[in-house]
Amino acid sequence: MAETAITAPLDPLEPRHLVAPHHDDASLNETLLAHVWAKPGKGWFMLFGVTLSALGLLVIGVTYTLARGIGVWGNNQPVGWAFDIINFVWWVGIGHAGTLISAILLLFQQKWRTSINRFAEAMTLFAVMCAGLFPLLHTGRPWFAFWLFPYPSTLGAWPQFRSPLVWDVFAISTYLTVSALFWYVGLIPDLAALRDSSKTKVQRVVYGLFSLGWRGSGRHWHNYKIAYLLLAGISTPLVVSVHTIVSFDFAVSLIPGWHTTVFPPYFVAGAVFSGFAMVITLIVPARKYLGLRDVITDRHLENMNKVILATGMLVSYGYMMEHFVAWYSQNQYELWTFYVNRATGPYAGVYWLMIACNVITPNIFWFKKCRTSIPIMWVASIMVNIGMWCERFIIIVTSLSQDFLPSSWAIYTPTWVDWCIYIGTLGLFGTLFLLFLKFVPAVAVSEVKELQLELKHAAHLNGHGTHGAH
Amino acid sequence: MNTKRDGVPSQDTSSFALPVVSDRPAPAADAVGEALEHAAANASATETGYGRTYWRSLEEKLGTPEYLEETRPEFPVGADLAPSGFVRREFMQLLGASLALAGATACSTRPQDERLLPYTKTPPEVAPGNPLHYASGMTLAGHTSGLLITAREGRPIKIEGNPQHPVNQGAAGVWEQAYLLSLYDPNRARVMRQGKSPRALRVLAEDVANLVNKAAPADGGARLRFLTEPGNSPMMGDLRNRILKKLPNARFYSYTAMTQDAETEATRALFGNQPVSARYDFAQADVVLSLDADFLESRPANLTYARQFADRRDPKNGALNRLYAAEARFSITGGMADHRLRVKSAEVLAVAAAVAQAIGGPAASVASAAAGKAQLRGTSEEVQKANAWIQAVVADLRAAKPGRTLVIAGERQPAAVHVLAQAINSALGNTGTTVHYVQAPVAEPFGLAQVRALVEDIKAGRVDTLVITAWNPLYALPSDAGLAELLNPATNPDRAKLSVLYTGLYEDETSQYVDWFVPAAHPLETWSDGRAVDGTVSIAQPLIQPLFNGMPESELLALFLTESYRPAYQMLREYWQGQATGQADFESRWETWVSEGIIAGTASPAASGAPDFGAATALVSGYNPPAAPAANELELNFVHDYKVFDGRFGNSAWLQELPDLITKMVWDNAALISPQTAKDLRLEPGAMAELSYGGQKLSVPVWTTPGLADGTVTVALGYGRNGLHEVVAKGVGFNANVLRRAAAPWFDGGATLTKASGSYKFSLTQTHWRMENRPIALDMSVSELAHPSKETEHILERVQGELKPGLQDNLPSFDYGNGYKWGMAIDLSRCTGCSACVVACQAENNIPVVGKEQVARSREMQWLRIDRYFEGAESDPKMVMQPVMCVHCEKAPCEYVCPVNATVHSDEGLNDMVYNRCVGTRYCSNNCPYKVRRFNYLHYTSGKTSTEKMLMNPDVTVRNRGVMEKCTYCVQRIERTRISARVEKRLIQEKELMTACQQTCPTQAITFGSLNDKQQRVTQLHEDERAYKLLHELGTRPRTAHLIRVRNPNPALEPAKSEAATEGSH
Amino acid sequence: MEATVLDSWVLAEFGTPDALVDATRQMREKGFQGMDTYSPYPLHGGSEALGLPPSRVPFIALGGALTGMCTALAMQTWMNTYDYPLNIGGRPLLSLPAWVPITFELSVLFAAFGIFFGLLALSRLPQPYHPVFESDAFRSASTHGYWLSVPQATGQDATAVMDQLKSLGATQVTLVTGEKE
Amino acid sequence: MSRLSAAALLAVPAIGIGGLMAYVRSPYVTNQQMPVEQPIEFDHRHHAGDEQIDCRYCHWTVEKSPSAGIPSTTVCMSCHAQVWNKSPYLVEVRKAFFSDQPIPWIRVHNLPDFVYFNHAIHVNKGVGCATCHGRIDQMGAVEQHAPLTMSWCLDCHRNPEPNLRPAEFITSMTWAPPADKAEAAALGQKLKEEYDVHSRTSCSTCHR
Repeated sequence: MAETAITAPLDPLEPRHLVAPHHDDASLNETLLAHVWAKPGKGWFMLFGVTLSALGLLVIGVTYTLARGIGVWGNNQPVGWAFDIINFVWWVGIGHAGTLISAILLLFQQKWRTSINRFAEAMTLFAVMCAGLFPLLHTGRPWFAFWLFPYPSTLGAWPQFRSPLVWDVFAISTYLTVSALFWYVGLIPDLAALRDSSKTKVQRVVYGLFSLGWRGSGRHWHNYKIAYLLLAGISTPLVVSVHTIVSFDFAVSLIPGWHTTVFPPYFVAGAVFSGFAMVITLIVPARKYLGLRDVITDRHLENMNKVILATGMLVSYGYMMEHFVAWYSQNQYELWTFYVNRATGPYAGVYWLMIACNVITPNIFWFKKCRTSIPIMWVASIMVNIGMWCERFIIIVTSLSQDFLPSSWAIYTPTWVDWCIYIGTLGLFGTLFLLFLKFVPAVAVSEVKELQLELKHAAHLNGHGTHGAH
Repeated sequence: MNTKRDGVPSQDTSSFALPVVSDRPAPAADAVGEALEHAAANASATETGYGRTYWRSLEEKLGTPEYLEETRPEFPVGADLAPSGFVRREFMQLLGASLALAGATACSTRPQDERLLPYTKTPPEVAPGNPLHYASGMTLAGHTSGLLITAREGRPIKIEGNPQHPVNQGAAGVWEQAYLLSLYDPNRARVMRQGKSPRALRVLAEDVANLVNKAAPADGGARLRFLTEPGNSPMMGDLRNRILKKLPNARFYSYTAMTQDAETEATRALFGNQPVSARYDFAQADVVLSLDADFLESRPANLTYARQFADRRDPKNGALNRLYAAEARFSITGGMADHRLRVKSAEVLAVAAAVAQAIGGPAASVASAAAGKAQLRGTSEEVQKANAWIQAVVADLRAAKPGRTLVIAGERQPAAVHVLAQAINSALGNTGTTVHYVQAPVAEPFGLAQVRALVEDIKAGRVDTLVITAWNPLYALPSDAGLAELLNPATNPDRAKLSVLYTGLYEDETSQYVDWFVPAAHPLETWSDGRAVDGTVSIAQPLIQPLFNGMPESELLALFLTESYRPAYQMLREYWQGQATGQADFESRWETWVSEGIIAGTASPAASGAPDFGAATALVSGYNPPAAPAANELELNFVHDYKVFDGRFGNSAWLQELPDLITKMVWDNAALISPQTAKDLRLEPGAMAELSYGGQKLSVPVWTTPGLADGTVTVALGYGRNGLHEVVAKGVGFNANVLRRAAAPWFDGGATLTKASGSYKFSLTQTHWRMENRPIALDMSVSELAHPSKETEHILERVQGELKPGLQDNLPSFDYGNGYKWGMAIDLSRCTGCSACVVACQAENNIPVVGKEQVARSREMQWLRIDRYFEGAESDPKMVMQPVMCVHCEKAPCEYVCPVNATVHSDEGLNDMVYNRCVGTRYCSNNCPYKVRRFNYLHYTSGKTSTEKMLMNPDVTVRNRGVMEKCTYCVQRIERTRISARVEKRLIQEKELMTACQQTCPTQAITFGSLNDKQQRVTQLHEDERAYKLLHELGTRPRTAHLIRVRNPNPALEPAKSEAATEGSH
Repeated sequence: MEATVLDSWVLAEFGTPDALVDATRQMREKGFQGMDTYSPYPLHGGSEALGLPPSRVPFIALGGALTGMCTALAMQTWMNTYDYPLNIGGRPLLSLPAWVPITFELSVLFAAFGIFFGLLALSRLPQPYHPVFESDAFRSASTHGYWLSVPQATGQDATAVMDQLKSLGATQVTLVTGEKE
Repeated sequence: MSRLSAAALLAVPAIGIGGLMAYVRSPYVTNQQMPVEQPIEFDHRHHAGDEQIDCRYCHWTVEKSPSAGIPSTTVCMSCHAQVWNKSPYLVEVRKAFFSDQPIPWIRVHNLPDFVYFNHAIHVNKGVGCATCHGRIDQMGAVEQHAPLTMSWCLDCHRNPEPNLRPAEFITSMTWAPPADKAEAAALGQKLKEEYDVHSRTSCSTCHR
């Protein structure tokens, strides 16, 4: 592509194009929907086999846990929570990036979000589904978990609304619902496009059903645009509130290492940090195999790396603040937790791995060469997610294993069921994601077309006149 | 009628528990009932006696081969049906009727028909639903402690100490609390057998009758020998004399693992072969020196001594006493000592001699005889420190007022040390004030000497019949006692000439080689009596009919009288009627004896004459001490286990899972060595090692405990059991008796400990023994408390200071002004760490046992734990014990995080744990700073046999899997007392309501009551200046106050003020 | 179902979005009412061309948010303070700070429901059948085509309207009739 | 069409949850109005109704124990040794007594095991038998009168006055509070003070 500078609005940070110029609506429609119609390749099936077997592990782990009880995990007396809540916070964190991209960047009029927002929202939904599994699974008696909801029971007893776990229930279900609505509203026009360009009767009926009879009418677009914008508008505070409430699970307690007031912002930053890393991890291979290189350009990846760098610094600030507050308070229990237990205690290895992944790795993105090199960015994104998992492990397990009374200190070791369920949720996420790639357009077709139009207008505005030059 | 029972005749109720203690007047007699009963009684009685016909039907059943091989042997018809009333106290149903979502319930929500089985003839004192309390007794190794047992619907569910018993005074030890487990144990023996084939009682009675009729005229029973437990029961003593009258040449030997050999040998020497025992009075003693004597915890008199000692540890009761202890291992008494000298067991004699020498008088002459027998070894610096210690002790003993000191020698020490101790006591004028010599409650000798004589008799072929009623001698005796070789046909060619009859609760190691095995009736299933350590006789009445058709020991021995059959109850009454000839109205006096549990005025009288030390010096000079251990050798110490005693409680799951009082280890024993010795031998804790001594080898894992004497290895007895059916005890720990030799049963030099391959995984409930200088279990000297240093003041501020509103406390206070305000106070000065409260709590609240593997994964379920911290240098630390249970915070951190209102604060300040509402998120346990909540990770209460279910307290829900549980201040007791008080429209009195842990505590360290009532002891303790709140600075406002442990150190021995706490790494 | 009332439209396809917007504006200026544009994405200036009033979705959203807030506060207060008041860790029965998170969540949830169901209600979706679907060419409206529909009384001659549309640059014009929605 | 489908979309969950809530309160779940067939057809109409035998003759521990107490066979025989002692209808009772077999009655009021209801405190505080067990004297086979759900217990614990009655009418089946509302309230208040009624709603009152 020729190096043409888009003059208006002149943005020094955007040297390259958002959408490859040689496309028009029809060809865009063709490329973007191609992977939906195309027969899944051998690679897709092979990958699907892997994720399905991992999903099998999840089914085994969950049934064994429900049959025998939480005792088959490694949880013990002081360490009541371990893999169950680590995975829950980790997955919810990953989920938040999707909402961030599609909602917050929409509000900031960031053009580059358009081609990756569907991708990210799908990731959100699947991540939150994986996360939603744990609040139910980690309870000792899941068959009575409906008591968490305020329904008028013959017991005359209600949930207790001062508990962060009830807040969690409301927050996660609200977040799941709003993300689903936001994603579905964005999907309706594309489903209509699929309905109209579907080949077989069955496809037509199914897509027709889900597109609710959308016919692209101007009157509908009139409400649609404002509705979509409003959904994005309320999703932004929602995503911040959901991870704040998830951080309240720890912040409202009095365990040293949990009740620091820096938790809400520190968790939200951590969520965005791991969310973007997961988007990078998924989008780099997906872009190549689905042929979406023209739409998800290098500039998108570079912008995302910049966001990872920024949120990485925030997370590092969080760590530094935790340690500073512990030192500043001179509280005996806090000092022991941060300076003795975490750094040199039984889980010191995980602590230093966390520091390596979350504090050092993002800083490689200061260099443009790293920011734009595909292999470096992919490996870095995986390390970031490993680091964030270790961070949740450190917060939850080390603080619980050694708190106030030394007599009740104990070591936590995971069991095979713990690992089965963790890998299982990765399998569940992978399976859902592959199905999404197969049956739903990975890129918001209508939005890209709209973007295409805007870019053309911008080109005409600054008088190039030559067709197709951007 | 669909519950057909195959013709069990109406039970002979004469041996059933008589109506004894009931605080209610008997309801109007059911006149009609009595008339009908009279008619039934006069019907042509079947053969009188212990359900004789019952045995016949059983005999046919026993004859069938399948009966034996049945893996889970069925037990007699009818015994498993709960006697009456309500059986619905099963487990909390998984899908309770309150489950709102009908979709998730089975199609029909009607619970399967639950049956109500009323009595046919209601015993007058039984009101189904209300408990009854019976006084009874437990005989352990020759001493009977008085019990008060609660029974519900005809079955005993909880044991407490008998408040009227002079030794118990209401308290009970760990073995009394776990006693019911052995009653309901499904592993108990059920089949009387001769060799391999089952037999009925009639056959045994005929065999014995033939033997006696043949032996009496021939040789007067010269070839008949009995090996019994020490006979502290007057009735059994009378029975023994009548058997000897019939068979004059028969011989009775008695043996039990807890032998007071040394003490009896010493008193016999001092009192001219008179059976005398020394009783001590700690209330008068200002200075106490313990020579390896664990008097606070080792039987038989520890309950009384602990109470007296603890009363002198309370600053409110005047000046504190001072305790010196010289011992090799770390014992409970060592933990309570102000100054503890780590010294090898063999060197205790040297310490005693040195003290005696310094005190002078009669002690000096005895000491001179002991000179050269033992001297302190170790580096010069250690010896110098020990001598300084001894000088300080002597100075302190002298400084105290005459008759206000006390020196005690331990049961593991040789007779010489006992003589020296008594000599020092008399030199200090203690006889009569702190030391009383009384006639021994158990007159005839018992111990290893007896067994040696029996083995000689058998070897010489003078015995053809041996009757064993002692507990499992083949396991409990030292390896070279020789009895095992004689009974084992493989090692004794003419074993066939000997016929052995053995009775016991379980098929154990001994029952493998016996000819006749008779399943014993549990002492709580039959009538008996017994003397306590101070001689007081208590009547032990049964609480339930025999569950596994066992036979009482008294009735077994009565067979040798070949008289007509008399049940145990009849024998007991006739004996005591014989004793009380002349006094009128035996019936009402019998009623009071049985209801109070003790026979007043039967305490042992004072011994005649004074101790004659001249004769005793011969004993001392005659003692040859064990060889001094060479450079690389260790001194091997055997000790009784704090939990399974000598192994007889091995099959009790509660005791196996009770954390060891010092090491906090469960389901195991180990070779305990000091950290320094471990470094010298390069052994890691948990490493397998080979302990060899006297030609025997035992592979045993090593564990290090701070405070043990260097150069010694200590192994607890009672483990490594492989009894035939004792499933719980099988394969737990390592059998120390293999190494033990009769010559030196308690300690000897010449043991070597070498590293073997492999390591061993121990399960501990507390893995970290240091407090990391956090203000948790406060422990300071009295002077320090009186005028605290700057640093102590800061600590006291953190745990007692007032929380300034707005700064540290921004929650409005809740008004508990009216009604009760439940609270508890735990006095750390009084708590010795004996853990009786932990077992009492487990018994009262249906707490499950989880097994070694789950405890290793830190999932033990006891609601109450005793945290044992060491302070100071790792080599010679001080120990402090702190019982921690739910402290029922007013600002409970666990309550605001529970999402379903499963843990809520009651209007009287109780933190209610609602098991049926709990969903199991476990956040409450995470947020509890005291970590006192326990979670049912798996279904620990599944797979209970019917007799184990009978043990459950029907007032407490049995928790299911996935439910959190914690100490509830025994809310079931509070509610039952409140309801009876409110029905009678009065307030709850302080005496009326005790929690299970408070009731059993020997030292009354735990107090419970309402803080709104100023007169109650708990309120006074809360206002005591020693009272502090655990983790007070977190603002949780606990309702349990701990009281600072005060020590009374000797200034001479007090180390420099700022003791540099050289914290070892751990 | 009562007698099916028939309804017919004139459909015109335009080459570029701008052409469609100009045509619509001009047709509206000529007095045509009830017209509708169809495009794969929202047209720049499309709403003004159709003369649509400002959308009512924001007000529905605000209503949803406020009802969410009130129901949340009422629910929590009634349940934990008045119906079954329980002393939870000595915290006040009415702990407003503790009610804040759920109040925020429910107001967002009800706002989202308001928006979603408001959008569907205002656009009278789901409406699987519309006469416009009769013409096959119209399929391109959801992918790359730009159409204008002008209501036409059934039976009358629509040639006048068709010619005007052609003059405004429609690439193809057709007439469709179907059941009145 | 769209209005219909939108309405259906919202109606389905509403009907589902509402139906469930109703079903859970129906007799199918609370086991009310379901006469239970006992091994011996003991007829309360005859004993309590016609013969006016006081409840406490058979349920004799109701005032001093958590359980009301099921009569032993001796109590039955206390009359039936003389009355109807030849009737074939009572063969089972006589057989039970002389073969020393308990009569396996079937439990009608079956509270879950984790609920510790105490008869003694209720009866002594003025809560009559009929209040919870209904008109036993009109029941051939005993059936459960009240739902016995937690909210039902809570209603009374929160406002006990209307359900109190003077002690002498505790076992009366026909007693009713005075018709006039003010007088009934006054009686309730008087009895509450007189019997020192202090009904708590803390959880450990019933769950231990």
